[in-house]
Amino acid sequence: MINKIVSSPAEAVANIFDGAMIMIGGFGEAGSPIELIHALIDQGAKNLTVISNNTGSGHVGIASLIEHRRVAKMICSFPRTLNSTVFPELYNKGEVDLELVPQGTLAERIRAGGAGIPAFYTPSSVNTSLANGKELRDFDGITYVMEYGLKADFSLVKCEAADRYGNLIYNKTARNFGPVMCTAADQTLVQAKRIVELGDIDPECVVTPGIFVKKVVEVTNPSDESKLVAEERSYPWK
Amino acid sequence: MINKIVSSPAEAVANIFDGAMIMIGGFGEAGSPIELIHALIDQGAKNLTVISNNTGSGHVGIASLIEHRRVAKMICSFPRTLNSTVFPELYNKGEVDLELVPQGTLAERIRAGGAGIPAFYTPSSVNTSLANGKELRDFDGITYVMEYGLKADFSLVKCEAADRYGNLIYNKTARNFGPVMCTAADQTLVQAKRIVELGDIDPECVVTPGIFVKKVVEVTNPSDESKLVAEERSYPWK
Amino acid sequence: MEIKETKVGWSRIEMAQKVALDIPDESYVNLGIGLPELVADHVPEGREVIYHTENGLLGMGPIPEESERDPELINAGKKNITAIKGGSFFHHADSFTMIRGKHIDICVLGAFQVSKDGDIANWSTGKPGAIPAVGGAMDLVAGVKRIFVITQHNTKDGKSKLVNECTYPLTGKGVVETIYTNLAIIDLKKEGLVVREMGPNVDFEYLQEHTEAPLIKS
Amino acid sequence: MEIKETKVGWSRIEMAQKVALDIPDESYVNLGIGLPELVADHVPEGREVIYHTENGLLGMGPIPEESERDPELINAGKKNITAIKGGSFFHHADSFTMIRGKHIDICVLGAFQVSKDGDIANWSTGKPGAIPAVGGAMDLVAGVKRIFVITQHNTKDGKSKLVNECTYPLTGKGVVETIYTNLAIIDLKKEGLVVREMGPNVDFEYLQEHTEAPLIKS
Repeated sequence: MINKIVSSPAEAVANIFDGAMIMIGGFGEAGSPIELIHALIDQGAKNLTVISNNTGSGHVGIASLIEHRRVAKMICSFPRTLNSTVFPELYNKGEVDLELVPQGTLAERIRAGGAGIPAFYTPSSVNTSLANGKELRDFDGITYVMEYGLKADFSLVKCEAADRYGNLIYNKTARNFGPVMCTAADQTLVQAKRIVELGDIDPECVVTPGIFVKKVVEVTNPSDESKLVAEERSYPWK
Repeated sequence: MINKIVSSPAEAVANIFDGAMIMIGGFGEAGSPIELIHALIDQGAKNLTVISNNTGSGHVGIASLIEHRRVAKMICSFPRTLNSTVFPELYNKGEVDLELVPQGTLAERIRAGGAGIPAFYTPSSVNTSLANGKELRDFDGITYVMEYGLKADFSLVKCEAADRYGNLIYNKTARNFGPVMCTAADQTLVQAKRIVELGDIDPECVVTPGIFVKKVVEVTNPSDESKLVAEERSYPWK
Repeated sequence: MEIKETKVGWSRIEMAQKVALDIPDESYVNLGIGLPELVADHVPEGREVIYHTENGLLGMGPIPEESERDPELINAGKKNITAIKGGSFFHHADSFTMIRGKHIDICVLGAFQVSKDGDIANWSTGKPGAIPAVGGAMDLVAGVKRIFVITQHNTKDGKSKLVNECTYPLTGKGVVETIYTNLAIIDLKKEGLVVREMGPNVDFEYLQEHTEAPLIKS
Repeated sequence: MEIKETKVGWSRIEMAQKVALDIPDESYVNLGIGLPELVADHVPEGREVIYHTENGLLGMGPIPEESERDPELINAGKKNITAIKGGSFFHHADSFTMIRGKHIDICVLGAFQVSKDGDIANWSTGKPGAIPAVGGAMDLVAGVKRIFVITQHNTKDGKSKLVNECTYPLTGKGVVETIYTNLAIIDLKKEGLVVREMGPNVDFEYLQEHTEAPLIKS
């Protein structure tokens, strides 16, 4: 029987290994799987490459993962956000690497990775420093840059509801990178606000079909990252 | 005010010009916008290049469009289906061209066209005759073939429900090529079984956001193609 | 010739049963048109297998009652189907993301020919005048993790379908893992074509006689 | 220097109004973070404009009441927003399909510099020690049909933002259509930088004095 539900965030992230490539969903706090990230901090895997749009805020979530020196390299589009001090400090000290990718190219590289497309051409970043050293090519008189598909060992994603097959729906703009990240990892690990029965999600409205999901854990009341940051909380909780 | 609703299939297809590149949704009869195709036959545009998975059945829909010598070239993955005699006959007489594309490559080329991706690499068709003359390239020791994005002047698509913004939902496997074709044409022309009020379609369940749609016409009781074929009907109706 | 008097090899149903036995619990499976479609009926009790149809459904269920047919709910063979509870609909590009992105575990296909190196020809006989039609076959063999072929061992005029080199246009190269015929189950391994199991009243000598490519006893 | 006594040029609100006037009815528009966000409040009555936010919403509505804030409904600037009736949510790859695929009609962006050839620099000052962060800016300038820039005409230390050649790292080349500053509206045409309109108490001479790139009277 197919049952992707596991009982704790710790169980969900148990297999993550040192040196793993990990995609983490979210755009700012919307969609950030903060309980899975905290479980990963507890779990201890290090030397990670993290693909995520941002680098987290305050001292929780991705920012805490970075602060605990678990991240060797970030691949993202916008590594500074409101209240993000951890990444900038470590980056300026040379303690964490950065691959900066335009946001649309990042999304498309992840989608390509999940879709079995090893590379594609895009107009984004042509004539800019982010295209330096990359292969350029003209199609119909317009110059494009070749970009590679991105794949990961694990994706950590937050969703609104999930069933035992791993079918997912999201909430509003918390959807963001989740659906493409689910497709691009060997193992997609999901925290869902609700676990529902098979059939409760309208088959016309499933956003991530279960085939892309490995494990789901219910986190009924996920942390509100901006609140934690406002309260100056740090993970692990003190 | 944004109001993409038009009053008749004839009005929807009025601007289609001779020599146009046209995408037509549908996989077999599921999702085939048969009333729009019939309106196009009445409208008279010719020398068309048609991109569609199949070549139609019997003497209605795409098959009738081909039979009326409006189609110079088909780009499709499966040009013979049950009761499809029109295309094979004209093809063997050399009266219509064919570009045969693997189904997944066809879908991805259309998606790429809509997403501003001029070309991408795929493993499909490598080492086969369909890759003949195409550019091959290795990534991580595996050989891929380069394929180009596909764009069209018009897309004809059938959906389940639409609102005045052009937001669309589909019915079951009638979704097939519709959503990607909507993105890849200068003008997407849609027949909807129901026109609904703004807000009636759950924003989490919209499959085609209105930005990809130009015109929508309500066709409450679309023809059942397989019935027409079984009854040996021909369009124009006699 | 006297061997024709007794039942030789498996029936189509038995072939489908053999394939079904090799589909593990929790697999995501795409079944080709024709003989492969029979496989779904024979998956052992207790195994939950999810069927993908490339025209946009994960969770294909059995054939519906005549009264419940929806012309907009069909499979890749354009036959009426149903959707299971927990299924999902999606568009073609997303469907082939599942295929090309190596998310589907097993694809069961028919074939005109399979070569000793795992090449498969199943989309065109290359005859002049025939309308070429490829559908999703090339995407499936390029993208699905494991490719099973189910086919009669020989053509109607007695030719071996398991050949040294395919003479028909290829669908894909070096992709077939196992071939299930009416005579045997044959795994395509590095060392060659290894006969895993033979049908009733088939022995290795008989099998090799009916097979162009060299076989290896397991 | 005596000119400082009277009001010279437009306020931020007036600048936003000027941009808004140039947004036709039925447009799909993406507004950058900061000053561009003001534009939405000033679109003339009777025009229906749909706002896209690249983090996955078409149909962005006004800022919500404090009590109705949903931390999972935000815009590209990570501010709380609402969704209009007839809006739709989608994932990032679909969102940038709208951008890269040239489906968005207009993007209004801020800028550090715009060159006379329409090059724009708005993502990095290139200063050592600054954390580079590009977000969706390069996708927007490469993909949206028309790029409007709204910005102060000069930097705080008096330098022209409308330059002969950008000295900051480029976001895109030859993409800007019109620049709306506190001093003037300037269209970037083949013949050069054509001044379409000047703000209160600004004349052509004054404007050229405050602009590095050569201007053309309209």
